[in-house]
Formats: sequence, C-alpha cells, structure tokens
Amino acid sequence: MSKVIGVVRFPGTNCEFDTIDALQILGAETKILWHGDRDIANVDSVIIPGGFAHGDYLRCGAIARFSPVMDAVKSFAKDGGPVLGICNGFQVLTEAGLLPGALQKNVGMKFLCSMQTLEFVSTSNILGANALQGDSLRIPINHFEGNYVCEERVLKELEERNQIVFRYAENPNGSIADIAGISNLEGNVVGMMPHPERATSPLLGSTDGIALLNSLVGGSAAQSV
Amino acid sequence: MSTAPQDSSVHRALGLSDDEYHQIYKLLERHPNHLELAMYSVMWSEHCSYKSSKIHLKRLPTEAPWVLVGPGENAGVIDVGDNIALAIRIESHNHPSAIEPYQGAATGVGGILRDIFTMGARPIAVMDPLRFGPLDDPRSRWIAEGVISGVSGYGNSVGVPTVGGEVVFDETYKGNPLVNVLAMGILPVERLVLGQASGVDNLAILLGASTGRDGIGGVSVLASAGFDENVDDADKRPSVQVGDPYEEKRLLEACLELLDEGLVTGIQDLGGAGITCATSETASRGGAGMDVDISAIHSREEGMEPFELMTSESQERMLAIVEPHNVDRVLEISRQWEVQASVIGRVTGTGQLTIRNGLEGETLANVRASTLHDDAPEYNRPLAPPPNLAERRSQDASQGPVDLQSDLIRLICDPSWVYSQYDHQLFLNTVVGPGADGTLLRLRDPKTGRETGRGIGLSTDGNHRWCHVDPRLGTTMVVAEAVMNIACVGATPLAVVNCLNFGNPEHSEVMWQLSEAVDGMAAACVAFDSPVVGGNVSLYNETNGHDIAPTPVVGVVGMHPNLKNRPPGMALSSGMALVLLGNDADLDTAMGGSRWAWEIGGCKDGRLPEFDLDQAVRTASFVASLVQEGHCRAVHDIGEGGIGVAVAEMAIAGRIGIRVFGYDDHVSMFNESGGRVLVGIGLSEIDEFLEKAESARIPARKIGESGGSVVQFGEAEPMPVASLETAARRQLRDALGRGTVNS
Amino acid sequence: MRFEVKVEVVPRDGIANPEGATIERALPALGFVNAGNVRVGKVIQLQVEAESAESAERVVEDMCNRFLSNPVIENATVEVL
Amino acid sequence: MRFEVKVEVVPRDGIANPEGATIERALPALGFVNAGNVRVGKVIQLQVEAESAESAERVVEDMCNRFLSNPVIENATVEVL
Ligand SMILES: Nc1ncnc2c1ncn2[C@@H]1O[C@H](COP(=O)(O)OP(=O)(O)O)[C@@H](O)[C@H]1O
Ligand SMILES: [Mg+2]
Repeated sequence: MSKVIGVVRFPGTNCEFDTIDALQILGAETKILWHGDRDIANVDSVIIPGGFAHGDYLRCGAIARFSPVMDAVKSFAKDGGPVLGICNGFQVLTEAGLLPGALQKNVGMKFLCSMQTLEFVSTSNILGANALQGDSLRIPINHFEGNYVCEERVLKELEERNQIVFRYAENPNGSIADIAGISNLEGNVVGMMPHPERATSPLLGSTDGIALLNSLVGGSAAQSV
Repeated sequence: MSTAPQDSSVHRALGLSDDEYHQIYKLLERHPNHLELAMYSVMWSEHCSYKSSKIHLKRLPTEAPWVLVGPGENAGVIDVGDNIALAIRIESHNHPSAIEPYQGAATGVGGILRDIFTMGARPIAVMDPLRFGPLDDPRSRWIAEGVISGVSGYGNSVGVPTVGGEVVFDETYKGNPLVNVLAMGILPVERLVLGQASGVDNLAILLGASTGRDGIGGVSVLASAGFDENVDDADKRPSVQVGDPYEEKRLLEACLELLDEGLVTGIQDLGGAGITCATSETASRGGAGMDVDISAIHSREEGMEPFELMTSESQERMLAIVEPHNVDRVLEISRQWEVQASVIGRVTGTGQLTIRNGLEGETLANVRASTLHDDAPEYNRPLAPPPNLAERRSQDASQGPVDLQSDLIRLICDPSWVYSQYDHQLFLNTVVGPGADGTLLRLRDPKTGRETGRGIGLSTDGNHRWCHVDPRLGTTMVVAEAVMNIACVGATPLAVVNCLNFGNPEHSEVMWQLSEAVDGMAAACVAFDSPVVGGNVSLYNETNGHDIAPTPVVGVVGMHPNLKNRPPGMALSSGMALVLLGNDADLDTAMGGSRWAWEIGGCKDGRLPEFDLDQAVRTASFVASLVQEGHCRAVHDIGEGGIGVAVAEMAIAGRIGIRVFGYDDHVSMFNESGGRVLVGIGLSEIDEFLEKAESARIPARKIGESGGSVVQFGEAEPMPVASLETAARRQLRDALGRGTVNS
Repeated sequence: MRFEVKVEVVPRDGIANPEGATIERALPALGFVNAGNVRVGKVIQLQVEAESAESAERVVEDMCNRFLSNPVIENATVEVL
Repeated sequence: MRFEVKVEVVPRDGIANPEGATIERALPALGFVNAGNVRVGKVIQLQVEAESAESAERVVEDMCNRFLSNPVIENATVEVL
C-alpha cells in the first residue's frame, strides 16, 4: 500500500501543490493538512512545505507555530512520526522547538533563488534511505531567511550526534558551519532550506530531489536510525 | 440654471478641463455635486480613460481565432488548446516607484496579479521590465535597489514566480524610472469570467483589504480641492500605498475558490479609481446599473468622506457580483481565508450608478454608469515630428573613441544579481528561467497538473535608443527582438501585450512618437501574426520638463509544440561552428541607436540599420524549429551590444573560448542590426546546416569556431573568458553594493 | 567622542502597516485579547564619533533623511543615549 | 485603562546582524565615515487594556517571551509609555 503523506497548508504557504505533484509522481498518496485542523490521523509522514506562512510577518514561522495543526504535528513527531520541513517548513520547525537554532536573514541581505550543491553529511535520518553519506546533490534554494544560527554548544552537539544532514558546498547565505539542513536527535524530524521538490524532473534541470522524497514515500521503516 | 459651474476652481483642481466639465453637465443635464465630480475626475483621468491614446491604439491588430478576450478587459485571454487558456497583461507603476521604490514596485506586482485572477486564471508568472537612471547616480541606485527588492518582496511572498524581465540603466530615466510588470495566468477555458455585473438584484461584494486613504484619486489635488477647508490636514493628504502580499495571497486563493465553485457571475479588481471604477465598469459592461451603499464599505480609518471611500486606491481588494442565494457561501469561503467581505451594492436595471448612505438611504450621487466609462473624452492631440529630425538623422553614430576590449567589458552585464532575488521556479514549470534569451515554461493542465508536452515561451523587450532614433522602425524591431528571444527557446509567437511609456502627451513630439510606435508595433504584429491582446499606456513620464526617450515595452507569448528536452541555451561547448543567421548591417547607418553609440561614442542620433521584417519572420520560425527538433547545440539572438556582446555571452555561459573570423572593428562588433541570431552547430554538420538555411531563404554563414579559453575577434587582442565573466558578474553587484541615498 | 545613538523608524500615520495588522489578528488565538493597534517599525542602534551630542544627533538625522528611512512613508526619531 | 506600550526587539550580542552589517558597509561611500557598530532590530508599538501600568507591562512581557521575540537570537525590552 502506498504511503500517505500529509502536507501542511497555512495561509501563505505556496509550495504545497509543488510538493504534492512531486510526491504523487513517486506514487505517494497525499493529503492537505489545513492549519486550523487538529487532527492529522492516518498519515504516515508529514511535510511542512515552503512558502510564507502568515506572510512571514514578525518572524518566519512565528505565527504558524501557534496553528492548531502544529500541536498535532508535535505529538506526531514525539511518537516518532517522520516530519520534514522544507524552507519555510524548516523555519516553522525551529520556531516550534522541534529543531534547535534559528534561521535569520541571509548575510547578503538579499533573497536568493539559485541552484546549490549540497553534501549529504548524515544519512541516519528519514531522508537517508536511498543515499550514501558524502553524496553530492544539486538542489535549488529559495529564501531570504536561510542563515542558520545556533549557540556554540548546540553546534557541537549537532556535529557530535550526527544531526547535520546537509552542508552547502559554497555557502550562499552565511549559515553557521555551512549548514543547509539538520535533524533532531532521533532523526525523524528534518529541516532543510533547499527545495527537493524543485529537483524532480530533467526538464527542471535536476532530479536529485527524488531520492530524498522517495525515502519518505517508499522508505523502509521511517526511523532508520 | 447656468451651464457654468459656480466655482471653476473645483473641477480644475481635480484635473478636469472646462470643456470636460461642460460635457459632464450635458450628460447629467445638471451640475454635478462634489462626489460626482470626484468620480468623473478619476474615471476621466488619462490613466483610466486613455483619452490621449485611444485614437491611436485603435490601429493595433487585436484579432485572431485563438483570441478569447482582447484589449478592454482586465487581461487578454488566448486559447492554447487542450481546453486551456492563458490570461496575460502588462502594466506600469512608474510614478509611485519614483517616490517609494519598494512599495511602488510591490503594489505594481499586486495590481497586475489581480488583473489576472480577475479573469478566473491562476497567475503563474511575472516578468519585470525595469528601467532606471544611471548607476553612478546614488538616487537612481536607491530607486533600482528599492524596486528590485519590492518585486522580490511582494512577488516571492504572494507566491508567483518572476521568470524574466529586463534591467536597463540610462540617463533618460533619471528621476523617472520605468517599472513595468507583466503577469500571466492559466485557466480551464470554461472558468473564464468577465468583469460584468448583470442580473437585477444580484449583490456586489467587496472582498479583501479595508479601504483607507491610500492614494486618494491617485490625484494629489483631490484632497485639497475645496472639499475640506482644512487643506493642511496631514491625514487627508493622499498617502503612498503599502502592499500586503499576504493579504493578496489569501484574496487570490479565496477568489479562485469562489470561481471554482461557480459562485460569482462577474468579478473585477480594484485598481486606479477604486470602487468608482469597479462599480461603474462592471455595471456598464453588463448593461446594468448599481446601487452602492457607502456605509457598508469596510474602512481602515475613521471619518472617511464619501469621495474618499469612492476613489481610494487601497490595495488588495476585489468586487464580486454574486446571486443572492450564493452570498452565504461566498462569505464562508472568505472567512476561511481570513478575507474580509462586505455586501456593498446591488445590481439594478436602471443603468444608473447610485451612491447611497445605506442601501435604502440618502442618495449621494446618481449618474449613468456608462457615462463614467464609455463617454470619457477622446482627444486627437496635435502631433509633429521634432523639427530637427532630418538633421538628427544625418549624424554619423559611429564616431568616438574606440577601445574594443574595454568597450566590450562595459557593454556586458550579467543581470543575475537581479533575478537571483526572485523566486523563479515556483510551480515547477520553469524549464528556461531568467538569464537566457526567452523564458520557457511547461504548459500543464490547470485542473489536473498533467503535462501537455508543450511549453509557453515568454519575453519582454523594449529599446529606448532605437525608439528615440526612429520610433516606428524601433518599435517594429523591439517586437521582432522579443519574438526572436522566444524562438531561441523553441516557441513561435501567439500574442503581444504592450506598455507604452512616453512623455507628456501635450508635447506634439511625444504624440508623434506614440503614433509612430503604434504603427511600428502594428506592422510587426501583423507580420508575426500575433495580435495585441492587452496593454497599458503610461504618459507624463518627464522630469523637469524633459520627456523620457520613447519606451514602448512589449511582452510576447508563444508556443513550443513539443517540449521533450531542455532547449540548448546559449552556452558554447568545444568543437562548435558558430553560424550567423541574418544580414550584416550596411556600415553607414549601422551604429544608429546602438548602446555603443549612446554610451561610448556619445551620439544618440543617426539612422537605424536597415531591417527586413519578412526575413526576421522567416528567421524566427526557422530558429524555433531548429530548437524544437534539437538541430543545434547552442543558440542566442543578437541584441544590445551586437555580435560582440552576444559572442561574449555565449562564451561566458559555456566557459569556453571562441575564435571569430573578422568582426574586429567597433562597427561590425557592436552594431545592433536586427533580426540576427547566432547558432552553434557541430563542426561536421555545417554544410548540411547552411543548405537548410538557404532553402529557408535565410542568409547564413560560419563566422567562428569554439575552443580554448579566450575570445578573439579577428586580429583584435584576445580576451580570457574568465575575465569577461568576472567583469559581467561584477557590474551590478559592485554598482548597487556601493550604497544609495533617497535625495 | 563616541556616542551611542538610537533611531526609530515607524510607518507614518495613515500608512498601512500589514505586519502590525497581521500580528494583531494573531494575538487573540494566543490568549491576548486586550491588545490592539499594533504597528511595527525598525530600531537602529549605532555609534557615532562626534564633537558633541548635538553634532552626533545632526549627523544621524541627516543619515535618516537620506538613507535610513523614506520620509514619504516613515517617521524617524533620533535619540542620543 | 489603555496603555501605550513599546517593545524593542534587538539581536542578541554575539549573534551576527546582517542588516546592520549591510548598512555599515554602505555608510562610508555615502560620506558617513564616523559611524559604526550598527545593529538593526524591530520596534513594536501596541495598546493594551490593563488595570495598571505594571500589569500592562507584565502582559506584554509575556507576549514577548512567547511570541514577539525569539530568545535564541533576540533580546526584548518592554516600556510602558
Ligand atoms: N529585471 C529582471 N527580472 C528578471 N529577469 C531579468 C531581469 N532583467 C533581465 N532578466 C533576465 O536576464 C536575461 C537577459 O536579459 P536581456 O539582456 O534583457 O535579454 P535579451 O537581450 O535577450 O532580451 C533574460 O532571461 C531576462 O529575462
Ligand atoms: Mg536575447
């Protein structure tokens, strides 16, 4: 049976249908999770897609984290359910406390939309089922606030516990330690700034996102830690 | 009663002439009251009524079997098969951007998007042709940086990708930037709705942001026109509009949901002239009337006067015409999207637009709806070519100091600093994004998302230098350039939209430029079989009495019939023969209107190189089919900066050198003779290729071979590709990173 | 001398402030029902080398008008700390 | 009673402030050579209905901790006007 992936939609989210399109091509069933809903039963994993939830006003993700659906996502994550935050979704996950650190404005003070080369640093998480550590991926970024910051102590922990999932080959935004994506300790919650759904067709210039999404769709047991 | 108003200063302050006042008097058969006068003044303004340009715009071709909606509606709509239609429109936001660049550009994007979803289409692409004063002027840099941030801030957040545009810097735009924005949307043909109010007793619902005192009348005079003694009251001064992309996003989703459920019979965005325009236009298009209840309008500020509510240009609002039994559902969907909605009017059979305080309350204004809209004056303003035209044309534009290397470096500029600030990939359609000749989007079914196996080509182009030298031929060449750009990504043209940016129409030379440009555009549109389906006219672009150089900007949309692979792009790779399609210019006139002549040689006049429109038509279709069939390895049309710049761009894109045979003097290197394309072919395929071109009756010859790491024109000094690349990259980054000031 | 200067840039009255409005709409859901009229602006802290507090203030005011704010939509206030 | 409250949210020490750094880089070219150490934050003005100035302050402080600022990167100060 195909996996059911819930895709969260806040007002202002804009990558939900792109994410759904990419997942459906890979054979997943998808379900929109409206921000006002408290119930996310019957999904195998959750994606918080990119966009500008609540206009990104105040801070990216600051208002979204109070949406009713986020309570459900938190308990889903606590029970080990796979949760992926892409771009704005990553920002929401840090604001919600599901991932450490914060994302602030790019050092260049400009929005950046461009193709990036990423190193797959740790595969012991929900995205790693089809990859090898050290793989190089071409996946685009699209953000103003993608500059990951955290305390020294947290960074050390992330490094020691294998929670850095992706690093940029050439740091585009000033992120500490070139971080492009991280996971929680258990590996079932991942946040990444690059957009894997934008790298799923040869016509779009890269297919490197497929392996990542596929590990959610067909992925063996989600907690591959 | 006398036909003269009691106080002529009032209508004059509102920008209405005595004749126009008299015309209103005749239409009403009485004197208008203040509110009515305010409504006429905004609706009869140049911006809303096109009173100076209408007479000329009629000469543009507007029909073709695939045109579903032509000019006159909020956006043009064309049928692209498979039951899919495209809505497309371009608009200017020049003056607001000169005062508050970020918000001016942001609200420009917001406004054009509403024109698109008003038609029932989901906006899927924005393009932003931009023109600023010179980069060494700190205020022009302030405007440029603000405008680009505004397009980025609003467009990205509202969730529509900006997939291309232009960025031009020139003295002529100092103080008066041109911020044009094009948007395109996609819809299932049956969802097409028009901005019409019909069905007596249907209700008009105002959706979206609350109404404030933003840009009252868009005419600063309004608030101080004797409506209020207290002219200095700062609160009454028209204020700059601030865009709210988040409001627009929710409004967009709510409107599309209303349309999907078939809950509206007509819908219209609120732009210039606000509620006055939306109510009168919907009513008069639907042959109906409307009662408007001013007390029902959700407003942002206390104590707004009726004329303020009726003419405010607050952003992010729409007017939907709804049958009474659907109102509850409409309000429910609005609530779900946190969009405010108020029933503010009722369709009547009277043909009158009646403004009341309470639906059954006191009448504040009462005029025939169609008089605001259809009876606006139409002027045939005097036009005349500049008196010194012959002398201007006799100048030799090839004179000046020449240094091929540094000239080339000055002319190459990589715009990625601009477009990397724009989300250009959202919706997963962008096969060729900004940074190429044309943009190419996958065409997918708007209902199912399924690929059609076809693509949509888009390009926007303008060229004030060519149009200054010769507005008619220059405009023809601009259209041809746009068509050539989409040919380079495999698309053939279907339709054109245009934004006519000109100076003061009260100057006879400006009217002549406009008239010439229209004729030049018409000629090209006929030749390319691409009607004009929409546009916008922006006049009074002048600073201290100096008109800008005439700048018609066009957007061309076309079709790629079988999109299986990505087009080859402009990048050279090793072992290619470089073939030039098209003629070399006649050396005498070659440099007229070129960037080299303007910016390096210092001559803005002369003549344009000869241009063979029929040959350009053949070349464009030849190039499009080469790309579609994969019969070339690189392709790039020749535009600004001529062969020199085009070759350098191909080398930079491929990070490989090239040896060009000849073209080692500034005239052959930098002239901008139109209709030419460079094609990269495998060395062994060259003979076959030249034969193919010959049988298509297109001049073609091999002018170079790729390889190595330098670019070399004939006997000129070779230039390392790497240093050209660095120079191109640095232009904008260095200039705009230097700081800006707003005064 | 070195002065610590603070600049506040806030939207002018009558100018829409979408960010403030959005925050305001979000407050009730967090249990803050008695708050309203939210406006968001920028605060800029900087150090200036100047002869006197007055001259520091003048320099920063000039900076505000030409660079840090756009008087068309914003009001700026300068405070030497 | 209705209180006017001002909140300042500024980047924490030790956290880089790209916005301030960008302004700082541009200053010299515009002729401002004697300024430095620029930090940019947010100012949020709002009105609160409360019994007393102290209780207004407490409400807004709570708002800051839970919502208006992100303690990972920002410090907030509340002032009842
Ligand atoms: N303001 C802009 N916004 C988005 N894309 C832009 C902008 N300016 C230039 N571009 C993109 O850069 C590329 C080159 O632009 P241009 O030199 O004007 O092309 P051409 O000369 O072929 O018309 C195009 O793909 C264009 O869409
Ligand atoms: Mg081109």
